[in-house]
Amino acid sequence: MLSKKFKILDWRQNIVYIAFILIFILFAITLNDQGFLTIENLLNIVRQTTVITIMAVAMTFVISSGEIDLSVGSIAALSSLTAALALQSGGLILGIIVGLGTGLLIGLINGLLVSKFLIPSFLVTLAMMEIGRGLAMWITDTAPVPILNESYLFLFGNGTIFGIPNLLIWVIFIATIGYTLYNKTIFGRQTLATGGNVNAAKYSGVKTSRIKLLVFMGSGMMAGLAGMLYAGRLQAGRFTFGEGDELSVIAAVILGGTSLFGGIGTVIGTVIGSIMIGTINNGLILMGLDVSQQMFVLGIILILAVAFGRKAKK
Amino acid sequence: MLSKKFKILDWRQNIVYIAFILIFILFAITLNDQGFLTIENLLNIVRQTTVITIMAVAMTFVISSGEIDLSVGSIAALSSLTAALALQSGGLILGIIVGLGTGLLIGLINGLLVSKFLIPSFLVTLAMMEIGRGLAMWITDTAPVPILNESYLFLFGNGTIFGIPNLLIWVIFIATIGYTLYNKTIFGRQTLATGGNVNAAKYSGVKTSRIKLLVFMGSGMMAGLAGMLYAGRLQAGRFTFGEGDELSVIAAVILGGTSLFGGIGTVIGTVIGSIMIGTINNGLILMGLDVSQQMFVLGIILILAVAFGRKAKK
Amino acid sequence: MTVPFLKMNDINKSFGDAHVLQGVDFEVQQGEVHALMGGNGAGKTTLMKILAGVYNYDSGSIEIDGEKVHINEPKDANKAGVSMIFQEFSLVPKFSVAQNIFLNKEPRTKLGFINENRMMQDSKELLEEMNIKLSPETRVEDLSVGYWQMTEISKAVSNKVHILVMDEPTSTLSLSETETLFKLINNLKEKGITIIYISHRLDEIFKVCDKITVLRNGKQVATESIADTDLESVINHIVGGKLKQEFEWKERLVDYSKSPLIEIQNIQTLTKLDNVSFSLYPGEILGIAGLMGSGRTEIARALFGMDRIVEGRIFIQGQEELLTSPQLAMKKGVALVPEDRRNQGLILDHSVKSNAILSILKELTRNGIIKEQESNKLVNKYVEKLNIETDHINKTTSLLSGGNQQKVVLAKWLATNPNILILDEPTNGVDIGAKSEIIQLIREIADEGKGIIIISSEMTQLLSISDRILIVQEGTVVDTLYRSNIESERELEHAIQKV
Amino acid sequence: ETENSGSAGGNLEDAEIEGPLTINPEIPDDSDIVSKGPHGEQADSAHELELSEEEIQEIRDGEYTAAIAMHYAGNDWSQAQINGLEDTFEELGIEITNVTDAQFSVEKQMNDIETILANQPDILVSIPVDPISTVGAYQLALDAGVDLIFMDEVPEGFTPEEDYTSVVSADNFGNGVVAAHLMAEKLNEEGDIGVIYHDADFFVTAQRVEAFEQTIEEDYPNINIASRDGIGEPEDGESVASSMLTRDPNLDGMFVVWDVPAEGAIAAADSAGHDDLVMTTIDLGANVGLDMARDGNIQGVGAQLPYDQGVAEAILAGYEILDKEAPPYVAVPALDVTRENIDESWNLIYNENVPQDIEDEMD
Ligand SMILES: Nc1ncnc2c1ncn2[C@@H]1O[C@H](COP(=O)(O)OP(=O)(O)OP(=O)(O)O)[C@@H](O)[C@H]1O
Ligand SMILES: Nc1ncnc2c1ncn2[C@@H]1O[C@H](COP(=O)(O)OP(=O)(O)OP(=O)(O)O)[C@@H](O)[C@H]1O
Ligand SMILES: [Mg+2]
Ligand SMILES: [Mg+2]
Repeated sequence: MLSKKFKILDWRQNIVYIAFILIFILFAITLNDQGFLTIENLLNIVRQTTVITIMAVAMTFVISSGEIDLSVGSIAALSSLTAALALQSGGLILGIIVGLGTGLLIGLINGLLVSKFLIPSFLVTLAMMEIGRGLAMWITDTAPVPILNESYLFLFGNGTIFGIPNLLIWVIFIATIGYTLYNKTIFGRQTLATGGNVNAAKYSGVKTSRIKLLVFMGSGMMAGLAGMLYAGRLQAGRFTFGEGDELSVIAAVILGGTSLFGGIGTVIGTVIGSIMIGTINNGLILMGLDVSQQMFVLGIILILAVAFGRKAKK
Repeated sequence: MLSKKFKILDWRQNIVYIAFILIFILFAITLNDQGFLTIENLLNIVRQTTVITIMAVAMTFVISSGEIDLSVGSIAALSSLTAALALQSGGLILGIIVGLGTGLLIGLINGLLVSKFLIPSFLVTLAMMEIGRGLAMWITDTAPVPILNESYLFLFGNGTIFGIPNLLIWVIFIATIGYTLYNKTIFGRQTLATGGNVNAAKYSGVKTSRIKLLVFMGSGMMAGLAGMLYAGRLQAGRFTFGEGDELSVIAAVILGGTSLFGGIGTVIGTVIGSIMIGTINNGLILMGLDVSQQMFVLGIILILAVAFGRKAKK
Repeated sequence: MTVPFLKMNDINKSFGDAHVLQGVDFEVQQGEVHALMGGNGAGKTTLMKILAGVYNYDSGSIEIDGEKVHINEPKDANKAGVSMIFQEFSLVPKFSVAQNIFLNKEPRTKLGFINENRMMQDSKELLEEMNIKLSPETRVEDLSVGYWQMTEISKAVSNKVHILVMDEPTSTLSLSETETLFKLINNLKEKGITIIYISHRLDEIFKVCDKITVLRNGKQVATESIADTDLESVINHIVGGKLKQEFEWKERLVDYSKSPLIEIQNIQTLTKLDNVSFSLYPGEILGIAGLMGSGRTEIARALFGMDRIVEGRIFIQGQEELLTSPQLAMKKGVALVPEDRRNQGLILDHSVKSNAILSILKELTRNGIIKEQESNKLVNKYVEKLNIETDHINKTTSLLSGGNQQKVVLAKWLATNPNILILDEPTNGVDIGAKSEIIQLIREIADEGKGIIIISSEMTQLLSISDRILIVQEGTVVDTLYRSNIESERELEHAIQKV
Repeated sequence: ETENSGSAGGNLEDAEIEGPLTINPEIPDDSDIVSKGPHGEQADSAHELELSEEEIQEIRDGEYTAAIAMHYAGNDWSQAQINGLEDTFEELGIEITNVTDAQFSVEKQMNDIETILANQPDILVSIPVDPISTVGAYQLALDAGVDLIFMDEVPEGFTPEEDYTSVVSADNFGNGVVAAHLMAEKLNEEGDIGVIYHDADFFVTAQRVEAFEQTIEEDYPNINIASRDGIGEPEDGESVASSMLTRDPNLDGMFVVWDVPAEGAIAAADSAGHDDLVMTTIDLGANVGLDMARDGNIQGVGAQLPYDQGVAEAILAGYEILDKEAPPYVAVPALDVTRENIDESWNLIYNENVPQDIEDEMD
């Protein structure tokens, strides 16, 4: 039984890579005429998955610590607006500070409520999801705020450096930091210990409530960055950004091989998980399917990918 | 440390009752002029929370067994349509069978994928959420299907018996069955055991994978019923029904005092949790708040209710 | 007399209404191995957890090396040089052995990153030094309780400490590992480290300890030098009187001409077992002895339908049976008390009652509804019979003391009234008084014509209860000894260890 | 069957061209179009658009491609519009590469358009989720050399001719006016009414409510708007209407901003026992039609004509291909629907016969 369990975990650590490669090859063959393999389209996939990937990297820490953050989509919306408003009045630097700061602040509140008041994070962040979205609607009365600042649009939008889209650079940057923190530092280790067995971590002197505070702050800040990237790409802040993202983000994390019950995870898996979902979405649109068909096929592929991986490993 | 944990569990078992009573009193006083306390309005609250409550009762079993079901909202949508279509072609009995059967079937598939293929339920049911919604959009090409069958509308819609709305009877019926199953039967005990420690449950002769199969079937069937109630109330099947309900349902369960990690739970708490959220929503609309303000205040009240309860118990 | 190195004065602690520690005074000299003894629920673990910063006392004071210390959190204890091997384990299951050993004290590279290589290297050395054959990369959740315990010990030992608390470190270890641990204890003692040693195995106390303090019902009742006391007086202090039952072996009559209750022929599993054959006769108590990792637990698991049997046959009362699941095994009258109470035996978040009736829900049901009255009666009966110390039967089992948790597991399986009862380390953590009663109880069950298989790492226990003993090595039965032919513990040890 | 229904299913090369292509000539042309274009333009009537047989042939020979990027495709309005587009494009021999549905999400619309561009269509017909946050997306399409035709709304800063061919709009303001007049008529021009508006910065729905309220206030002094509540999503219709009726049990009428939330409002009126509450709304969904046929709460509907809006857009695509001068702002008039004209209206709106259910209820 134990050894079986071990195999399953093992499988879950790897299946996402196999599944991703299979799906990619499948699309490359069937959708060649639809331009799937063009550089332009591959960059589309990267651009379209950037925000989810970035939030998912931070969410990997939250979930590894045994918690969950449902407020990320709302934070992204709110940050997109606060950043856009700050840009208008104070320029680039202020915009960046306010955008990230909004996320950080909400993350801090989430973290305090979870770690000091011991309220289950599902409730805290669900409530914060409502609060954040409510605030985002409120501050401009649901009106979008256009962004005209060229440097901002370059940095967080569709700018490129040596032909490489800045969004790609952002993903690589955040994923690298995330990977390093997760795998190479004490913080990562303690995050996993907190999620793996909170009592054991405490007995070993890990400040588990500080760890929880930090993971929520990280998640909030990355959601803030995600909102700024939304705003950069769409040249406006808007209260609807990121609606439903919480589920996509968590799906990417779980698909990547992180356990929803904490204690075990992988940042690279998360990144691949996110890009895989984005690739499927892209391929299905290219195929010319209706939204209904896209949803149906996406669901089937997700299940098949995971179920198949299981068989293959057996 | 352990004793702290004990208190938290204890607190979480009761807080929802206290919070509900406080909020109810608060609204009764401040919204008296807006008709909060009228029978009509109280019945409104019941009617508006019926579907969430029914799904949440079934979800209590799923979560108690250590799993999660994100597909309930989609199942409700799909069942509303299959039931409406079956009503048109085969009358009341067929409509009921098909509506419940749709839910049961999807629940069965969820359950098999989780218990036999050992795919994490978060992924399975997220994929099924897509599949179900996609199918619901597909079968009638997003067109709603009107329901004309009078007996159906009486049973699942706005009918009353001796002045008692049938929806209220449905809630009481399902909650009673749920409560009895959960607290008084082998199935309930084994569900909790499975979620509490799957290994120990197996060593005790509990067929944990059958339990998981059954809880998903139950959740699917109740989601099917929920879809039929949506359809009865709005006199049509529609693919948009139940969008986002998965989070409301899980929120009701967690708010009620069930642990997201399984093994501990309460059906009555779930019912109160659901009605509490409905009451807050109702009160905030009666107050005449904007949608944005409603969201904001709902979030704040949820956090305060739980945080306050914690202080009170300390 | 020198000033004590550790002084705990007038410690009081209550959990709700239960006054668990009532003015306990506890003094330990530097460099001594001090045994802390007492019945299940006496308060040993609670007292030590206060020292380790896990619990806070209600009143009292602690002095270390003549200075008053305030220990509110585990990290205060670390600072004061106190480290503890926890009875309920403080390991992260998904971490490797090395990651657990070095949790929160990971070696770092110059850049501040975790130095995995050094961590592995250090762990390997540490394990070798302690003579533990275990790869540091293994994930802890894949280990049996014995290795789990060894990891826990390595972790505590690797801390730079002045006081090391060991809460039942040997409860899941067999002889050779226990001996390794004793060597280690002597090494530490030479280095001047003070050790507080909790155990229910009295023979160990006399082997390694210098002094002994006994708690009874939350009060300190005796502190004596080992040299000045003897077994009988220690038992006296612990149980507050004489033992009702003795541990002596009593010859029992087993009719080996009857057809066996269960007959195992050449079974093989994917886990470890290879060509295992033996029979169990009505009324027989069959012991299984072997080293840690020899495959004793695997035999039990195979008979209980937990592991798939790939070859071989099993006959129960002459009928061939395929035991593919615990439910089937239970239907055929087989019950298993598993070795790991926390992972396999109990649902820790559930009450004593819920746990105790989990395996017999069917018998307690009328018209599909569980009969609460009858359940309560049954559970209360076992609480009394096994002397389970709990405020009430609805107390969450995680709040019971370790030994009392073990008794709940026993109660749960005794309640099923099985024909073939398999016990894997059944008295793990159970105090001396209860242990003797349990042995008596097992004898009574066997006397009814039922069959018992008992796996135990405690030689004394095996010898005192078994009619026959199987010797297991590397997944197969290498010898079968009749108890009446075994002269001494030494002889049995020899049989286990010979290659 | 109307003459513009296209030669569905036939082989394009051989299909007969049956006369010039216009929108359904039976659509009444007498009502004034009240709405103004994005740059304050006067509207041209969609009736004025026409492609001759020769022009159609020329377009067919060019083997052009087009894509449709909707803001949302999950309602009758969108489906009818897509149908109009698809039928007409088929007639014109224009192949449709993609039809996307942004599900009201600007970020998804951006993704959709990016993905569409991978297929390099000649024409993009689209309705922006929001005119401000989609500027970047449409700019990408412009940069890729795709010709743009809009429905209802134009991205901020886009100018006709330079950036896009034309925008075809329903007369949203006109629809609000129609709903107000119908309400007044059924209430005999007096009483208390409630308004359920869309609590979001959304041009189309805001115009309707504005038109409705302005018409009531200016033309009917004895009708009092006693209660106003907003919905965030169509699913909120029931709970918001219930609360409104709880707070204000004496309402005589209720205007709901579109048909889906109106269905919820019907259920609310039903459970509150308000059988005689007069409701008007915008757009003739199947369930609203059914309620009207039954002589339920819904007494009148101001309806858009989405099918022919689609036809008009496709014709404008032809204009662009032919380099024919196109009017920058084209409007399709509002239609007032009551129980009496439900059959004909359905035909005009959806280019289909009224569903059997509704037919049955009428008898
Ligand atoms: N967190 C807690 N809450 C309530 N009661 C507790 C808690 N921890 C321990 N107890 C109770 O305190 C008493 C002493 O427990 P403790 O674990 O100290 O006993 P022990 O001497 O270590 O016993 P054992 O030999 O069985 O390990 C027991 O009756 C136990 O039920
Ligand atoms: N040295 C080791 N390294 C890694 N895993 C091990 C090691 N020894 C045992 N295990 C694993 O632990 C599990 C069971 O342990 P073990 O073989 O010790 O049972 P056992 O023979 O019953 O032991 P015991 O004699 O303690 O009851 C098996 O899954 C086995 O693979
Ligand atoms: Mg203890
Ligand atoms: Mg063992």
